[in-house]
Amino acid sequence: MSEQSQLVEYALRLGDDALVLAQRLGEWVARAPELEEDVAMANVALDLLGQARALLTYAGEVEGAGRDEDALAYWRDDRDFRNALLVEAPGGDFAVTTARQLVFAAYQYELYERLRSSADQTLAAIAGKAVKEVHYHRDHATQWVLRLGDGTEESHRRMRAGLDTVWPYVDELFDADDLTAALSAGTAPIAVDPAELRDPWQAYVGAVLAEAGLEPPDDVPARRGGRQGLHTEHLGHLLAELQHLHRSHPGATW
Amino acid sequence: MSEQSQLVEYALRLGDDALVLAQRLGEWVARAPELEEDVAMANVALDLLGQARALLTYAGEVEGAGRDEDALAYWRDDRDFRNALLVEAPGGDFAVTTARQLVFAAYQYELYERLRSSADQTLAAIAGKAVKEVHYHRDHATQWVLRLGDGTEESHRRMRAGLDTVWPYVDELFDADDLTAALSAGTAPIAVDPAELRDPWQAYVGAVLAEAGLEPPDDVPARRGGRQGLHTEHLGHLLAELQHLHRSHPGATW
Amino acid sequence: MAGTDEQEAAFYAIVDSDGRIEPRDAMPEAYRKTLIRQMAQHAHSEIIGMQPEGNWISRAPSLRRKAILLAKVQDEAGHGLYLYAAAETLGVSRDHLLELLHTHQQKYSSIFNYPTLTWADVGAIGWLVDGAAITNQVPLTRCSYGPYARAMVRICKEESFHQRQGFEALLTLTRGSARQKAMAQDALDRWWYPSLAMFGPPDRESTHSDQSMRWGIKRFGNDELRQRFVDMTAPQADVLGLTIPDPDLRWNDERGHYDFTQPDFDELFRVISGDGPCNRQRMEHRVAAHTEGAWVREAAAAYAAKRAKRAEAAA
Amino acid sequence: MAGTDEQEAAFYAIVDSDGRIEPRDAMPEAYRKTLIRQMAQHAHSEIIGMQPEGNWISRAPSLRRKAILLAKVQDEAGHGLYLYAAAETLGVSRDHLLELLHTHQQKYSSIFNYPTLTWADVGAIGWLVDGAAITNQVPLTRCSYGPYARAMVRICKEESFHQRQGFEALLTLTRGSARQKAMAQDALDRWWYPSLAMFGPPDRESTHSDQSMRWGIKRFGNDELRQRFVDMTAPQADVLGLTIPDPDLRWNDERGHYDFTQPDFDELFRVISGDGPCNRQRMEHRVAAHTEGAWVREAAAAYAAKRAKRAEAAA
Repeated sequence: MSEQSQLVEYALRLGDDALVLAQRLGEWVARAPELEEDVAMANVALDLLGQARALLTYAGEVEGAGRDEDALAYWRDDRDFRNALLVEAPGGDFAVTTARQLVFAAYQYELYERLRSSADQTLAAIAGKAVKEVHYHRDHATQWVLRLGDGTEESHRRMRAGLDTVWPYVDELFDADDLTAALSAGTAPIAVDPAELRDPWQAYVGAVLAEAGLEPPDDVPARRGGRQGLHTEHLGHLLAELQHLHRSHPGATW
Repeated sequence: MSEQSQLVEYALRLGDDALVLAQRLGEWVARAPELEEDVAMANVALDLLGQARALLTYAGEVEGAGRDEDALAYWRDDRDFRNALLVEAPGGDFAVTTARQLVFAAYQYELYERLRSSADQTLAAIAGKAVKEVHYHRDHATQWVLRLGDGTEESHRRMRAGLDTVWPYVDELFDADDLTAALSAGTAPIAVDPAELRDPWQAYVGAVLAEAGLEPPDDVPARRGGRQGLHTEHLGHLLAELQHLHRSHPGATW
Repeated sequence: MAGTDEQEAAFYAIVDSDGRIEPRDAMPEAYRKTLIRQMAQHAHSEIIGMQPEGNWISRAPSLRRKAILLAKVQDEAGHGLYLYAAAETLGVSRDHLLELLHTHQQKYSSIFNYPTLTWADVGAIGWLVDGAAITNQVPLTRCSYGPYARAMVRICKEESFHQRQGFEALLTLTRGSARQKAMAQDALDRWWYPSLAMFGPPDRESTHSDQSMRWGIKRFGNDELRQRFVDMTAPQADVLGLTIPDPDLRWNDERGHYDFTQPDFDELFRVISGDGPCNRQRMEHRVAAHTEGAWVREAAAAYAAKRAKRAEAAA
Repeated sequence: MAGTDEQEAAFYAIVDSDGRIEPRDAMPEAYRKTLIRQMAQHAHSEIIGMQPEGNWISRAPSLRRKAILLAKVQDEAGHGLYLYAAAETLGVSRDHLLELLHTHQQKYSSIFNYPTLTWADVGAIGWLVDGAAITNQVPLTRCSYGPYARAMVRICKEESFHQRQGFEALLTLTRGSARQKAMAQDALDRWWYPSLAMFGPPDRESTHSDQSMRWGIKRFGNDELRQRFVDMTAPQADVLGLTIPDPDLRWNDERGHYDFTQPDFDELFRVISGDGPCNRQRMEHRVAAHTEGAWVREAAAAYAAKRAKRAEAAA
């Protein structure tokens, strides 16, 4: 794989994570437990969508084949998406969504924090903007984990179930592979080695869970494959909604 | 509207009813309360799908513009579908589905029973085959209305709620309009006047509900518009699933 | 108003001089009640109004449009927050107002009982529904109750942004393919009369109007506002290249206004009274979201109470 | 067997002469238990197997394919019914067997723990998974337990129909567009080794095999069946114009069989023990359907009881 292709692939991984999670969070709008959360969910979704647009646009530019953000979002099939499995699962109840938000925002925070120093100026700039947004997402998720974990018996039970639901998808976030190895090698690395993020992620998430009176589930078999386009069955249904209208009008401007 | 266009439109109404309900019933497969019902739901869905295919094929032939069953099922948009609103609503719980099945099968039975005498040979033949299938659908729904209505307190309560959910869509089934008036006029009518079906439908459904210890909901504002392509918001989502893959490969053979 | 004549005189002095009544000012009880009902209905409309547009978030045809739509629906939630907060200055809680909504004791704008059937409906709502809302609401930026007037300033600013976005979305469609243009025309055909109906019944049938005018919480009659909306919108339809579904719509030089066909007020009353295409769906969706969220709100309350207790114990 | 020597001799006389044991015949307790476990696992596989293919019912790319798929998934439910009924002849209820499935005390075929990612997977399941199932099951049409053997006759007939349909669906893809052909190849790449693993571990590691052979409920070893499947399937892949993802696959003239790479049996054991891509999803789906249907089954039981009582009272 050329360095150019590697960079495209890397930008797609980051961009697809953001795009697919934005789509899932959008499902909460007008369905949240209180009005403040309708606002917050939409806000997080908007931030993620903004990140996705910047990253997909950049992937298309580097690729140089004339694909823009919409070509990449609307015309790739399930097997071409590069997001981690975590973001594609259905939102479940508010506890499942909260658990996912904590896991993902804490991961994204550590990632973007380091990606600001990328030798790739565009990725560095995208990360510089995103890290502030993600800091808020992480804080927002943290507050809810505390409230649900240390709220009522029911919320505690649901929050534990939420963690159980998302935990199989945690390991994949930190998987290094040939691509990340190649892009994060050298003195001026372009990418962040995902494995590096595990410890600081663990420290943050562990502290939040402890304060909330929760424990990370253990002995959970890890699910992976998203970076290779081996997704869960959920992604296809999500893409059917996402893409149907756009694909129904090939070449149209919106 | 030429008589030819009227016939196309009429076949689309009947065909879309069957197609959309088949799609909804398909959602129950591998989700039914017991294995016998997985079989039964699939069976009813298959019958309806068969009716839809015959009717859409015929609509395309009469139209003479080269559209086959798939062109009509996969390439028309929401506003071009002619099904009654009843069939497009989400299935709800098993009681909602059972209520809809009773209402719809009892309607379809009276309809096809009469359509067997249509001056249009093709419609008559389709109806002749379908009426036997629908007789079974009606019987199957009847058995479940009795079980749920006269089963447990919970099932009775749910069955009442199921009737409440579907009842607003009942009246539309029996709406006559210029199209049905034109096609059902004369000594050798092509179509059945939907208004004619109301009394026998009422007699059948009323008797079943009475035996089940249930009452038809009253004072429910009627919802209509499907025959004019004025659907509920549910249809668009159903079509996104139904059509996404087919539309993603224009011109492909499957 | 625990009602001395002196207080009443002070109230009217402020209102008559176009001043602002503030939460701690004395006010007639009927004024307070009317304001609460009006602000609550307005807040309810914002949150129910999230549903028809929210219906297209997952399917928006470009990422840019998806972002614009998400931001718009988010603004509506924000407007709901401002307005419930403004109502709370009159001593009524958001929870109580939601309870009144959920039990059909308070209403929301009847326009949101129509379905969004195609993507063009999102544009049409921005252009027509937000356009009508602004026409209704701009005068309220000068209404006599301070918190309401200030909320309306913010809301109107955002809504005129939405209205331009809706217009622009439709313009893109009408400059697009034949299918896109047909989609836009179809949306206008379906949303035109319901939008005209947003101004309420003709003045001659409108109840309470005189009193509200006297109190400075209504500045213009329904008919005048409806005319203003038509005068603003008809030329915009020309720019879009769309035809307003009213064969009698034409400029009247003498009146200096457009002549137009009134909406079907019987339909309006039917929809208000519960018999619109989506009344039931909207309320079921709303109540389900509220009910399914109950355990979350309870958890937040329990957590806050625990924290307060711990803070107290530590103090 | 409440175990006299005479009964045991009678049992083996039937089995050894390739006769059929029927429900009322005496049989060793271990035979009964093994059969129940095997039939139950087979039945569970049919009903869990509805999920991966069911995943594409709503999105099938033509109405004809939708009908074929619906009919196929319906057949699987039907197979589940036959097999639970066959197991019930041994004095165990379907409810009890489902309970054992839901509490992870009984298993289903590991193949259904892989996801169906594209439409071509539906074809690949028909061609490969049903093909492997038939290879496994045809010998069971002659197994020693009558009800099981008879159920297998019916099931194998339907499954070979499904296998041909799957092949035909893939053939249509490989004769279609480049995207369709790529989809078919991708499906073969993903389903090949999991299909080979359906025959279980190599004979040298297979437990209970000898006993099952002795009892006439297993006729051939895993390795022999796996070889038979490869020999049947490899030429079909050529007809399809697809490449089996095994660089070492080639005809061995000397052996009169294809040489091929064994599947990853470690992966098989991981998936069987719960660590496959969809184990959790399949079981959650299954348990949710069962739990959500409880009130329906209770209603049906209550209704039947009431009717029986009324009939009695009327008699």
